[in-house]
Amino acid sequence: MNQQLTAKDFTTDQEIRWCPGCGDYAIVNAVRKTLAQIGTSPSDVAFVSGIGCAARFPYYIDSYGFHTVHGRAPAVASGLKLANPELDVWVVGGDGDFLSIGGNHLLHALRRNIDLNLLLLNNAIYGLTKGQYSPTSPPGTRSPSTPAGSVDRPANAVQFALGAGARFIARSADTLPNHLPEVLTRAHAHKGASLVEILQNCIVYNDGVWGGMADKTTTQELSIRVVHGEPMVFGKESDKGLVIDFESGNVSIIHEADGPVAERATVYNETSWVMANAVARMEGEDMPTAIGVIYCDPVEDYITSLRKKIPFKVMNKDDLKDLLYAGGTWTRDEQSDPE
Amino acid sequence: MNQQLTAKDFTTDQEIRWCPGCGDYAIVNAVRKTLAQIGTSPSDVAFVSGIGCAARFPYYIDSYGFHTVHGRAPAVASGLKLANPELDVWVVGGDGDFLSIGGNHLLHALRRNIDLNLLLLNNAIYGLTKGQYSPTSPPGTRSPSTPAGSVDRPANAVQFALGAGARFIARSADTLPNHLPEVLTRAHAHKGASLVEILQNCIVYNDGVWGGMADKTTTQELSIRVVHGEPMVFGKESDKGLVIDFESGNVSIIHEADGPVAERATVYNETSWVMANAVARMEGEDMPTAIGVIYCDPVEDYITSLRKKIPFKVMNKDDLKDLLYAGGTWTRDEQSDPE
Amino acid sequence: MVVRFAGDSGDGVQILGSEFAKSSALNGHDLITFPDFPAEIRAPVGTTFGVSAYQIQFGGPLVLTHGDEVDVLIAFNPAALKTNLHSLRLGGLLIIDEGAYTPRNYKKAGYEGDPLEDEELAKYQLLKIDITARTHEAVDAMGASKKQGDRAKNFWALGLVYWMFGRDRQETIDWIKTKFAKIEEVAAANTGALNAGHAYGETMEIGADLAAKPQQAALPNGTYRAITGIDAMSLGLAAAATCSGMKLAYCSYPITPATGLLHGLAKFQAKGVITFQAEDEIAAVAAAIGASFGGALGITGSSGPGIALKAEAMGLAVGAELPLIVVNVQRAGPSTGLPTKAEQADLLMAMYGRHGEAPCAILAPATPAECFQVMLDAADIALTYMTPVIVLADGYIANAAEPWQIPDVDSLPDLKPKFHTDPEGFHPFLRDEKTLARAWAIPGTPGMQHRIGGIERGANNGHISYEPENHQQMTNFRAEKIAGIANDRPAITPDLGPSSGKLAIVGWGSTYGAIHGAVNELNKDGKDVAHIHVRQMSPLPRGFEELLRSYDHILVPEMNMGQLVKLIRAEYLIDAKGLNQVTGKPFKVGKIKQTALDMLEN
Amino acid sequence: MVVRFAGDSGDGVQILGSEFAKSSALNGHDLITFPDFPAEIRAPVGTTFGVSAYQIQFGGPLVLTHGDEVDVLIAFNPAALKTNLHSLRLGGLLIIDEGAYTPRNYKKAGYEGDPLEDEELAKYQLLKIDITARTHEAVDAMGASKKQGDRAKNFWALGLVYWMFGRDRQETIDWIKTKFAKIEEVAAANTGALNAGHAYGETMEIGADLAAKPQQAALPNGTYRAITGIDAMSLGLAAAATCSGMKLAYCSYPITPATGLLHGLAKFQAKGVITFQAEDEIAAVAAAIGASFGGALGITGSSGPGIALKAEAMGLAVGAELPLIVVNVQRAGPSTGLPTKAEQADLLMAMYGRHGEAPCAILAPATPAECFQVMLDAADIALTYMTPVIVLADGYIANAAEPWQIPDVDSLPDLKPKFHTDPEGFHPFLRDEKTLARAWAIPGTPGMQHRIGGIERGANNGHISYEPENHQQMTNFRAEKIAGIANDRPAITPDLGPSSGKLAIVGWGSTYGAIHGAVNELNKDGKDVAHIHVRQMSPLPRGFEELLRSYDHILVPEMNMGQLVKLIRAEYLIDAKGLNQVTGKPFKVGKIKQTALDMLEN
Ligand SMILES: Cc1ncc(C[n+]2csc(CCOP(=O)(O)OP(=O)(O)O)c2C)c(N)n1
Ligand SMILES: Cc1ncc(C[n+]2csc(CCOP(=O)(O)OP(=O)(O)O)c2C)c(N)n1
Ligand code: SF4
Ligand code: SF4
Ligand SMILES: [Mg+2]
Ligand SMILES: [Mg+2]
Repeated sequence: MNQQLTAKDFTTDQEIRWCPGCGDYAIVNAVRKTLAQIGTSPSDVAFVSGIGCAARFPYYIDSYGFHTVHGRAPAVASGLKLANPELDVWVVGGDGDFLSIGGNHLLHALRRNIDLNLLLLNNAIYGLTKGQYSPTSPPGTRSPSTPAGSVDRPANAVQFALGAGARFIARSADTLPNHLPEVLTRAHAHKGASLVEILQNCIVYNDGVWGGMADKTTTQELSIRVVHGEPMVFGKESDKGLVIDFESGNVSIIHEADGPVAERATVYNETSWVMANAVARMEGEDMPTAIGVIYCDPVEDYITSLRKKIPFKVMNKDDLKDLLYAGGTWTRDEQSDPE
Repeated sequence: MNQQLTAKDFTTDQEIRWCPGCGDYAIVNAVRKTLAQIGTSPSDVAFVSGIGCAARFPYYIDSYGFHTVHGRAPAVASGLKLANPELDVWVVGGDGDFLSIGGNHLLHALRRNIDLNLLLLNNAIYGLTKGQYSPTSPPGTRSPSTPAGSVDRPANAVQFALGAGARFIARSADTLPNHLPEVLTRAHAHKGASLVEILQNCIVYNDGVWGGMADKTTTQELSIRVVHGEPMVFGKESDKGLVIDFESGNVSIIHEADGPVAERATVYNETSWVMANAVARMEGEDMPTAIGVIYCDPVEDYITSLRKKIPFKVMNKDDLKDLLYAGGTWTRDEQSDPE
Repeated sequence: MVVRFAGDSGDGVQILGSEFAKSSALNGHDLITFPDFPAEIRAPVGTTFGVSAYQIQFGGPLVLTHGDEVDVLIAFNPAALKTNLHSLRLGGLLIIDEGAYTPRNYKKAGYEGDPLEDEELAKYQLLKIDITARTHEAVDAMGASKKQGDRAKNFWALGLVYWMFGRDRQETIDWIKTKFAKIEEVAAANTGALNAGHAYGETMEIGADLAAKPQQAALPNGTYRAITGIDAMSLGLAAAATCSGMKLAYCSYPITPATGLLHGLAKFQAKGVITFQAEDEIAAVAAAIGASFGGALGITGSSGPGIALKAEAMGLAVGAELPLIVVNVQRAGPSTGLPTKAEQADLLMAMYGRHGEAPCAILAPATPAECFQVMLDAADIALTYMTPVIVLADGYIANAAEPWQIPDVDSLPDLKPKFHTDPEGFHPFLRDEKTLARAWAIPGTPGMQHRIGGIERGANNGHISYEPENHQQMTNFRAEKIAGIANDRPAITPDLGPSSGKLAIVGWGSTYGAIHGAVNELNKDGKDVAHIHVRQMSPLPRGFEELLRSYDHILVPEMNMGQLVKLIRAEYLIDAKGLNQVTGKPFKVGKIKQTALDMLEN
Repeated sequence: MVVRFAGDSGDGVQILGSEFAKSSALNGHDLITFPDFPAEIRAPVGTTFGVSAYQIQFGGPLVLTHGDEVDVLIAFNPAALKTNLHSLRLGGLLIIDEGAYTPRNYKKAGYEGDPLEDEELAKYQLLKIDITARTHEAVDAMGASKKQGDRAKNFWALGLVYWMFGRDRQETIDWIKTKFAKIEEVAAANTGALNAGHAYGETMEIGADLAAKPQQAALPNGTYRAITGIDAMSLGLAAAATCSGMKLAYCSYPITPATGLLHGLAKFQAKGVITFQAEDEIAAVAAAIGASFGGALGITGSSGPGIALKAEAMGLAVGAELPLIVVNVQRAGPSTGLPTKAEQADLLMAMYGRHGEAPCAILAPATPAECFQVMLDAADIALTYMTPVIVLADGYIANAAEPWQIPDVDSLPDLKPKFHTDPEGFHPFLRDEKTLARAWAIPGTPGMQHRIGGIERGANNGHISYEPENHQQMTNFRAEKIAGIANDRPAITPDLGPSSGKLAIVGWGSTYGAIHGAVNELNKDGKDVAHIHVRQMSPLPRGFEELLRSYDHILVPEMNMGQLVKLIRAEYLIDAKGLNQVTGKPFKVGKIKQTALDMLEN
């Protein structure tokens, strides 16, 4: 397409059925905006999703859409991409969809490095089924299935993806209307499987789970934008920084008061699994949440590797004949009936 | 049990049906030996497995055994342990069983930290179904399903387990009759989910996949036993060492020729995820394979946490009465039939 | 008497309904309630897809369904009117909250013009009250915020209907006090609204002209509670734990409408129930099987899509011959289908949805209250025969409520399993001669180590066996074991009507009420019709063929395209006819009655 | 003439068998072969569970099964004797390798004493040859190692049977040359052994007394190859790709006995087939569905346990109305069951093993060669009706081989799908009036963006719809669409025998040969019996009821506990009787014949 697309070009006539105030609204807007900027024609884009509130996504994006079954979207999308590699394939799911029932498919899609853009809308709860705890819920989460509080140790999506061998991992949030499209654009540009964890607020069942992330002022205190080649500085006044102790992998906060943070903070390197792991694992009251492209270290994607070994062609009659006549054949050419 | 048990006490009368020369024989022997040393009565031990050559394990251990369905053993074992927490539960599976079809169950068993001993017999191939490549097969593996060589990037069991949040991860091999029981004993002692990856040779479909590991002399050159608190030294003559560059996470080899390796090699710390990841990720021609307890950093196991919140009791009639009468009740006590 | 409340999801319709139901029960009525949730969690306010409704039929001597037609409809907004008006009988009473019928709102609901001006409404008794305004009048002075005032209008409406049906407000006032103990002004506002609604009704003499005053229930004396099917299942399972003296392990993954069972049992954790929210349905059934292997009673539950995922592992339980209960709260399919709507289309999947010959027992409760006993039966069968038992409920039974006489705990059956502890001659496929159940020795028992699994086992030693004849024998055992259950359980008899005659209407599951109601009416009209309700779907009950043969015609109404009817035809070669409906909605009594009349005429 | 080779897994029995089969075909015989693998990969040498066997029936005019009874049995070791002797007919020729009958070996096989001393063997013509020694004599001089010499004994035995049946050795010698091109001494040893075995037979005049010399095949002129069912399926799918001009995406997870399809199609990758080894069966079917969504022909295949796992996603394909082929190579169940043995017990799972009303088309090939055409038919139906098609093969059909006349590529049908490209009035649930197929527009087509999924869709606009009547309508469409397939496809006729009469034996799948053989014999004996073979299991074929009604009795032999018989009874209320066997082994002609005779007598 030549003319400039707008978010409207990616908007369907379907009424949105999320709860008023749900973080998914902002995400769908950010995605539409990103798609318009990327400029692929809507007819060359496909959205595949599982089941859940997040998985309603395809209805709201004017593209080819497939709302499949719970947990299987990465597998469906893998088949779609294999069959139709020119498509721009996006996969959307919730934390239950991607990490609970669908954990294995996500693992293998990441490991295989099929060129998919995987958006994990993490609200740390099962929204659609009315609020049970999910694999990303913090320990102690009280929910209808854990009335006394959960005891499971949660899965960390970034850490999981690193363990799965993912080559592109990013994180953003529903509350970051400018940051999110940036990250999505990077994910799209990455050839291979790209996982974007989007922290999302479920206003009905898990309101405020991401704490101050929702609030503009606190966001800057409570999150840090990691940027390749730049020191890890955060805070409204850019007065805090992070230093990674590489030997332990622990991260600590430094303050401007103790000297210029921009000089002392660790310079982020998005190709480093050590840094990626370190910022993914940061925990504790004051520690900020890392957002941005946390890891990006491209290797050849599955289909490219495959096609180098086996160039794709459509089977024709001669090919078929070759196959039919392979192996031993014999010809029967009796003039009359055998005895 | 008071009297000293022997491997024989854990041996069944079932004829072993693995191929002659299969690495699984040595593993079953090591497990029997370990069990005898641990000394739990065979009747308090349970082995749960999925399907595959490796998963035949329960038939050869005299304990309670359950040969379930492909990939589901960690889930079956989780239920078993929840219902019967006093049992010593071991779960055995192949790389297909644990990491392909069963990847999600393994992820969640590790994350939840249920006290299971999980033995992953990794031969980097599907043995039982006659030799297709598996998620741990090296790229380029030629197999009946990948005649041109595989293009998938393999899963690394240790790295995966770290990403899943496992708190005990070890590695050994079928060819290490002394090392393996040591590691198994440690795994058993760890309260919580313990994953032991056992490199295993499939003599029929993937002979030699672990290279020189099979050979006594080369083993010492090609593997390194990581030991908590000790420098990473290896080689028959202990003439090589490993140094971790913490910033990049890369590992390099140092040689005695350049100075005493024991002093220069990095001292291994099994509680460090950085080191665990670093030695799990080492790659390259000369790099040894790390064996031993690669990561051990205990946290409270699932059942202990659960029982702290909700002490277990058996439901009695009074409990039941409470439940039946909860909520609004009313009593009907008419003398005669209503109109 | 059938009353239906309908409003926006945020209007508190479900609370209103359930409080009214409680009061109806306390007033001595029999009743059935049915909440009708929207598919969305919280759709935008005022849209048709955000409408939540609650219907109740109360009266006596017996109430069988939540009612085909509504006598009184309270529609809080235009969207509620739009989606619910069709349920109101001609001449029925329609109460609307005038304050909500603004142009903005009726456009949101998809009306072109003001629906209250529509001639259509002339068919009903229309009562327009500005409930919102009346509520604010009553509560604003009490210090409630605007929002709290808005929210109290359900209690205002409750007060009104309490007046209309002569109910006492005290129970509800007490309930409000406890429920909102922490937010005093809300408690005050709600109570105030309740009283105001009641006073309004009294002043305006609303409902004085309501046709027939509902009758009292013909229920036996005893202590009752209102119970939904899903709660009755939870309690039935809790009872099974007590009666068997076993640990109960409920392993599940959330899915509508089965989730309530997980929620219900999770609440019982402190009493000794183990609940486990697994990573998916396969893990859930696998964990339940593991729990059973470990000597607990393993249970899993889900709805259609999740049950489909469990098929492979259920085969393992069949092969390993372990007790297991699998609850399927059916919903409309195929695939995601209509998740909040009811259907009975998983019967044949329950029968045949596993590879190989893998027979299971299958039970189906007919009413919400019956779910309690069915769960005890399921546990009994699972433990007596060492077999998976599938329980087929559906979204209607799960959510509908009716009064339930609380059973005497001491009279509940003894379900204690006989664990084997004697190693002498033991192997795990030793069979009980009568039940054909295999011997169960649980891990931890000294000296009884053994191995089971999904590969075929030698009938004589329990070891893996690839012997052709052994496979035939074990297959026969598994089939005969399930078939034999019928012998030990009661023969089937009609639920209503003659035990032979012109027509039997045969149902299963949640069609109970509609069929019973229809047969009741037909009998009253002197028609020779019986109602036979199957609760034991596999094996089919003892005496079923003979009973069916004693009628000239068999009609099988099902909320599917004909599944039980297929089993009857295949099993007995009886030319049973299906009456089938898959609209996600329960049958209406009238439809069944009419079909029966048509059949009787031919 | 039926010959069976049996030996240790390491004895090269499968090579021996397939070379002999090739030579039989080249000699103008019709034939069916059946390899009988052990369940273990490589069990310890000499054990009964490590025995591998290969059976072939060859002759003419038509060969229908691999033979009920064996005429010539070659047992390479005591374990092979132990597990295979029962198959030899009384008076049959038993050839044993004397060298292998050591006490150590016969004890390993579970014999107490030397089995060759057993009086039992008097019932057969016993021929003891020290094949091992004879082979070494022949090849040791050729520079082969001990091991290579040991391994050549299968070729020695092949030489012997070549002599016995007057076969030419040249093809095999050529084959050896190519096969072992890289290891010359092995090629030499094998050829040497082959010649030596032949010479031995000639010298000793072995087989001169073999009863009847086998007849020639009555096959039409043409070019043939021997083909197993699994290879015919692969080729059929390859042909479907060519005929449809579509990409073919075969997504699967290994499982015995379906794996061959993945292996077979993986070999065709360079010709344009996409194969994808997924992480599990659910991912496999999901990827196939994704491929179909993308405009390819998505195919998945597995065996019982794996098919059970696919149930949920297959429901999605039903709901989304996408083309999909699901191949189930059935094996004995339940659960892991007997993985290497055949059974037909997944028919009802194929019919009903999905939640909700989720009808699919189901086809079942009757013979190995037929698999080619059935795959083309499956693709045709999937594309024409936008529906999943299940193909039910089994372990017997998959592994058995028979001659197959290679079709003329130009005469294959045109399967090109009509993709929608015109946005005018388009929505994805627009239906073709005749077939009821929905409109298929594939991603990448300009202007045709739309969304599909598993939630019920509005019949008129393709959007999500929770409307009760719409659900009924869509359910009806899905049912009628599948039912309608029967109209467009041929009516069923008997495969053999009269089109009305006393008895029809009705089968499906791999029982074909045994039933055909039995009916053939019965007809020859003047019995009024027909063979009807169903290849279209869903919808049942046009004219089936009328055809069935034209016989007094219906007998349905199945390798299950009675599944097709249930469908027939339920559908037509015809009192069809089952003949059921679940031993993991195919029926014997004799058993079917005898049952038919018994039925005819009553
Ligand atoms: C097989 C299957 N199991 C369960 C469900 C029920 N279900 C639907 S969405 C969902 C989880 C929703 O959580 P998440 O994926 O985090 O999405 P969210 O609603 O929070 O956006 C579940 C359990 C289903 N539809 N299918
Ligand atoms: C549901 C299901 N899918 C597939 C199979 C077939 N199958 C059995 S074992 C196996 C994989 C074996 O590989 P691995 O787990 O690595 O064990 P190994 O045999 O190598 O020890 C497969 C695919 C099965 N039994 N069940
Ligand atoms: S339930 Fe939560 S996640 Fe779902 S739509 Fe509502 S606010 Fe959003
Ligand atoms: S196939 Fe491989 S893994 Fe399996 S028993 Fe044989 S050698 Fe061992
Ligand atoms: Mg969520
Ligand atoms: Mg393996």
